[in-house]
Amino acid sequence: MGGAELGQIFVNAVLLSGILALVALGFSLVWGIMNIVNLAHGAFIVLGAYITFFLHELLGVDPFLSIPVAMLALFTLGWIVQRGLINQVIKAPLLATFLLTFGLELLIVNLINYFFKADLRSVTTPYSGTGFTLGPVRIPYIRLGALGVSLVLVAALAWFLKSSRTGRAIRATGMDIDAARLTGVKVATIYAATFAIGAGMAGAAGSLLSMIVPFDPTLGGAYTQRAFAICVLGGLGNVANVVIGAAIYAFVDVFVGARLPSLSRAVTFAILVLLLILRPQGIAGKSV
Amino acid sequence: MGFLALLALLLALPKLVSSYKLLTYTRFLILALMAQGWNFIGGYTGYAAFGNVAYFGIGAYTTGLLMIGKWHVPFFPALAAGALLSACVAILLGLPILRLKGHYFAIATLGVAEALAQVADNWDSLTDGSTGIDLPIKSEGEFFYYTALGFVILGLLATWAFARSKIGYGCVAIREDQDAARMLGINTTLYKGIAYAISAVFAAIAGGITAYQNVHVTPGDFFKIDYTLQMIIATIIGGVGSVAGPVLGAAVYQLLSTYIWGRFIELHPTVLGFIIIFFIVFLPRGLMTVIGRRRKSGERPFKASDLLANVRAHRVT
Amino acid sequence: MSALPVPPPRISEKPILVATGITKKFGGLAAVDRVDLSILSGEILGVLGPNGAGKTTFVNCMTGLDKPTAGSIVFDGQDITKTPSYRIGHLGMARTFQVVKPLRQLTVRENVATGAMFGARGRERSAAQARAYADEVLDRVHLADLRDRAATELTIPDLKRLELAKALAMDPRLLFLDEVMAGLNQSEIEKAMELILSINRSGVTIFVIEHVMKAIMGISDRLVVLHYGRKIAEGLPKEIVESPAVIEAYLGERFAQRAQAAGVEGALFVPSGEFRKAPPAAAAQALLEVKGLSSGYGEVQILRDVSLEVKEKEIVALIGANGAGKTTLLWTISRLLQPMAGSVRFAGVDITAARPDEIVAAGVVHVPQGRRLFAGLTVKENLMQGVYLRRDTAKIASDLERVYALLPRLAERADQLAGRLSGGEQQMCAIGRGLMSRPRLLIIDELSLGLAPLVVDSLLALITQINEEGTTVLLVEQDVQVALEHAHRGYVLETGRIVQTGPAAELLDDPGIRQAYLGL
Amino acid sequence: MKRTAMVSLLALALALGAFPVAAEDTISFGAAVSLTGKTAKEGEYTRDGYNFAVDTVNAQGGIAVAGKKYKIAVKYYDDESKSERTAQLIEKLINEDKVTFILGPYGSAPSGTAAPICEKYKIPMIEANGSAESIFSKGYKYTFAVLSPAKLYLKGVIDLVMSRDKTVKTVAVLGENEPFSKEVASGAADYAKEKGLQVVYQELYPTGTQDVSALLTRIKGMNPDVVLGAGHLQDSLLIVKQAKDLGVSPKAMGFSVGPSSPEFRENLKGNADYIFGSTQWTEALKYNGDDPWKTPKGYAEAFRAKNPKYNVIPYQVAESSAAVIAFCRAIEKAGTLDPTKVRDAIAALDFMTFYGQIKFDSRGINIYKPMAIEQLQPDGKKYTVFPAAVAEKEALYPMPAWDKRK
Repeated sequence: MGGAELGQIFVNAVLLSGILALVALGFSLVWGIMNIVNLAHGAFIVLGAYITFFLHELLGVDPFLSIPVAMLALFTLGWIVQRGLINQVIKAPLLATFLLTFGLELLIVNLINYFFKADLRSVTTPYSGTGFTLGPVRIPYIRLGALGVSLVLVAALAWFLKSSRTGRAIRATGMDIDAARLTGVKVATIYAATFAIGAGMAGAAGSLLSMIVPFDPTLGGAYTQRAFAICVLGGLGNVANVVIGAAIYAFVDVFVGARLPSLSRAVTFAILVLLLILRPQGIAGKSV
Repeated sequence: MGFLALLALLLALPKLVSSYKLLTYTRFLILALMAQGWNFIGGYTGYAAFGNVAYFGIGAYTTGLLMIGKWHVPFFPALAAGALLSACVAILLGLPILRLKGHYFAIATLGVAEALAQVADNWDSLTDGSTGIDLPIKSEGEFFYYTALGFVILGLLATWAFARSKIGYGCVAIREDQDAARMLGINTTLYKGIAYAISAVFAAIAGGITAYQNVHVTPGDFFKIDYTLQMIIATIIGGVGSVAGPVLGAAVYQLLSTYIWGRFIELHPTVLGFIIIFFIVFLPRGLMTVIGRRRKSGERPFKASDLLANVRAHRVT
Repeated sequence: MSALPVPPPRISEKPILVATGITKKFGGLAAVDRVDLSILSGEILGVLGPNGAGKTTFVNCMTGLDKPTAGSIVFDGQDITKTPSYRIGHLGMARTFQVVKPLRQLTVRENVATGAMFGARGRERSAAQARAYADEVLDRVHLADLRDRAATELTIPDLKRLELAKALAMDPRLLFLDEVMAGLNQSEIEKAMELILSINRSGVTIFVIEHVMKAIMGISDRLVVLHYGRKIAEGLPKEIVESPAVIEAYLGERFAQRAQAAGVEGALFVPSGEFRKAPPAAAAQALLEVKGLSSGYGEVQILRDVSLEVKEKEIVALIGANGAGKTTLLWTISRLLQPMAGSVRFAGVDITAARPDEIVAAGVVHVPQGRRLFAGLTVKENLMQGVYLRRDTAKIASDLERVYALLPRLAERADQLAGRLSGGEQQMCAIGRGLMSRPRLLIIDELSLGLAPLVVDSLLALITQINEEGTTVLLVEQDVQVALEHAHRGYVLETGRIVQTGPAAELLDDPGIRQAYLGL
Repeated sequence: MKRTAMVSLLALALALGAFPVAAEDTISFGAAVSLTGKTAKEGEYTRDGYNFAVDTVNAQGGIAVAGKKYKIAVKYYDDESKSERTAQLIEKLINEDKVTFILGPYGSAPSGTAAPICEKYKIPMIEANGSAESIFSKGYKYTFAVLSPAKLYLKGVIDLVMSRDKTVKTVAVLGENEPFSKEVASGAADYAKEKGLQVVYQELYPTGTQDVSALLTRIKGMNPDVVLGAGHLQDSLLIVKQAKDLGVSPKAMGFSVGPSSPEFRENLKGNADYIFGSTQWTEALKYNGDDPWKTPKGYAEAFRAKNPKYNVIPYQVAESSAAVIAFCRAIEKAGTLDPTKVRDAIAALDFMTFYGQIKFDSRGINIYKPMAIEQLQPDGKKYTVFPAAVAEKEALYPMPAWDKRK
């Protein structure tokens, strides 16, 4: 690999890390706080992508401006889904919530398919694909913008969890649900808020992905898997871990992809499994 | 009596139905076989294995590759070889990954299955990669039906014996409390490994039969996560950790999916999603809790209100 | 090692187990610290020590569940320091767990049969024979009637018996019993003592950890005392009770002081007038009224028809053995548990149907057992979580200052993670978190648990101060003496019922209570 | 109670559904195409192509077999774009619906699954949408494909570029790891080498890849003259998008699948310009066949008249119609509905159609019909630019660099 190529690959990995961090952010929050592996996370991402697509296609809204709309819509949906459904089984064993969210994913994806068809869509703006060159390395504006949006949202969530009253209650509930109740936390509400924030972040990730990859209703599954892997790599517990996990995943994916594209997924998963065995608490996580 | 009648009906079935219907029944039996296998590790031992399709694929490829190529091994020895290889792989992989718990075990098994699928996809010299291999053609549908039926009956007997055996008790103890199990003198590593290997054998047999029946075997079709999910869903519908639950669940799943498939062509995944949600929310321990209750002394029969009680038990306020 | 003067013939001089220099560290903290211990073949060795002394960790090390950081264990001439835990059972050791670990979805008989299958003689038995043997064992522990029940449906005392039955079914030569009597009532304790003695007389060496003093004094051939992970005394029961070091460690500093003043014999009976409190004026309003409360977990009922009253500005002590239902009562008041029957009124308002957050909003603040801090939050964040429901943001800053003033250690550690605090600091933080909620009624569950006497004293002073400033307190304490000395009135809870109530001073002088809780 | 429940469940299962037998004087065909899922769109093209040909033949009185006229009917099932479903559905069509002949599914993977089933029951299948030669390498006697094989897909792009530019030296090929695309990729690479070009990059990526920037970055470093992509629509879109992102600007870019579909421009807008796409058929081609429509143009007009929603006719429609026409011709030639005899008649076919020559080699694959190349041009239209003899317009070459465009 030449230096220029290495530089470009490095930049690609950095740009990918940002998006993947956002993809995994909500997933990690829901898993860490509620101990739910939300397999419907990918479906939420897809919904975000469709919202951005239709706002752009029908109303001409700039895709970046549609991000708040997608977040709000998914936040609302997340709240409803949590209160109406997830909350009913939240104390059931692992397998139950796993399969419940799988059923939900099946349902949402199929409904999207039914209403919007399996056609591939992409959001193409006049600035799509444009960018600037830094030495031999090319940086596309959209990808850079996506990185920026991801970082802003990651930082915003970190701030929210750290410094707001609700954020603190979310963290407290994740650590000790009964003790949280004893400080007056309405756990059902906090769980709904947590899940809704997770869904909202998925919506934002979907908006960004719609500008970057052509998508159809089945886009999400691959990203749920990635989010899962990122959480394992980084460990649960805080926002920084998600960023670390996403960066590791992105660098492995991009570098393996450059050398062994046909085996990239196998290698990534092999590394993941190996890591699980050697460091079950994640690379960044601390053992408790 | 009911059981003998059912057995007679099952044995006579190929004479009673069209050969396509028979294919549907064979598929039900194959799903039952996979679910029976999953029940050992997921049901009795309590480890949420999400990668059992890997053994389905290994079974299919081993059976297939031995039957074609230079060896031309007959079907049953090839099937046995597939089952054996699967068991070995399960033990080798199981040693490290069975140390993981909960979600982490689930993702590790999922990861192993994905990685194996990719290996099959790229090992051109052995598997012919994504192109796939074609087995010898055998057109007698009864053969596959009876083979699958035989294995399912064997599976029922094996499950029944397992549940009453020391290994069964050991596995259940591991499911309930791993520390307690160790203190009771149970070699947890060994027993988890055994349960995992048994589940791999069942999946491999199912894979081998399916391969011979479908003829064309590709990584895309035989390493699909859908199979893993189907076996789990079937087990849950029937009743996790019960002898007949997986078979019952597979029957219901196959029946529902055939029915839904015919009635809601475009929306059948939605309906399937609803069914999964229904079972998880209202009947998390499966149909066996509805129909199997009276068999245990001291238990009251199932009431409709228990459906709501199941919800209340797991809700958070 | 202090040997028995004239050992009964069932006890041999040869130890069945020799532990040398056992140390177990968690993080930097040594839960067990260089303990040497021999268990003689045939004896019943009792182990004493306050909560957190490292007793359970020691048993975990002996049975392979925890690997000791240092030290060696020899069982019957064989080094088992590195033996995997499942092999321990095959060698002839078995244990019960303090926090019971039944195989929940199995029946009682299946639970016991599992032990019979994998224990020392498991190999000789087929699965069917093991089931048959399980029935024999169940007869022995008086659980035969319940053999077909699922373990989930048992009550706590039955679960303790099941724990014992599982261990017995393993045909052990050495049996570790970890608080099998906690939560049993008097007659049940007596039956349990008989049972343990009969097991021992059938040739099983027994290592028993027990809080019920009367029981452990009654059955042990020898006693060992652990404190902060160290072995501080070993000897005959009589010697141990008289040892000032033991009294100090186990019963608290004040006892030790008094013991020195009054001579060992009388120490435990000295009335300590200086700590007595007069009940507040009888006319005071009832702040909390509990009437006919029943409650429990799932199908298991723990509390039966409990009535209790806390008046404005009072400190009320709720005492009772482990497992008597004290925590269950508090959880039901805070609505972490749903009552099955009865009512709870607070400040004249019926709060039986309220949600936990509404209870907190009304001014009932519960400092739970084990502190239950948010380990990943800083001390300050923990305190601030206490103001979660408050809307008077202007006063929060001054309240935080007040808590820091009351508990200066918290101010020093404000930015540390709560999980890194010492036990005493954690309790301070938990109380501080409670105070930040501006309670009218502060409920504290096990204030002194696992804390050094000095720390307990300062916390008690704090409670008294808070109370004098106007906060009503409901105090649950394992240390009966401590609780009754600082309370105005007391309630005694036994197997889910209130069995006695009155002014704290009267209860303190009641010989029945002394006997039940101090075992003397 | 448990047993009773199981018995009743099975009895219920037994009672499920019985299908009507086809009416007299009708030849029943069966097809399992993807109407939902990943390839729903292509499956729809396939079905519409079959239906259009069937309606046309029926409108002209049907097929004459030994002096008797038969109408044709097609029974469809949806394989949900899952190839293992295809196997079950072909079994169902043959055993339960008792169809006489099979029309192929959409795609190489399901065609590969269907072939052994047809072989098992000795029912001839003519498929129009599975061009991987691996389907035909197993020695099956009952499967035929009217379309050109996968390895020829990108040959035209190489020929076209070399005819316009003698300085072309290097080619990069990237493909999806699935049977069809794998053959397209290796076929293209082999042909390029044969022509004296240097293949500087040749890699496969897994199906469902969401990011090819790693591959494109490597390609960029090698700066090839031509970039060829062998995948499906989604991959082609992704490659173009990310090529622009990364500034990969070869002189020509060509894809096996994608550019011929209207969604290609809908998704990429102006970025689709100058891209070459291979196609089995376009209406600009100049064949003169022995079938109801004679020429591509005639076919296109007739088809649009019946299916006004189609603006541009995808080649999948035409090749599917051609499969039906081939069947009709073979049945008439055989003079019987006996599957084995019809099979022999299919093997012996050699005739010209609006779709091109239909003739099968010994494996059952149509190697006699050439592929055509289309190009999307900046006027927003798509033109057939190769072979030169049938070109509508001259190809625009070279492709301007991304940042040199307006």
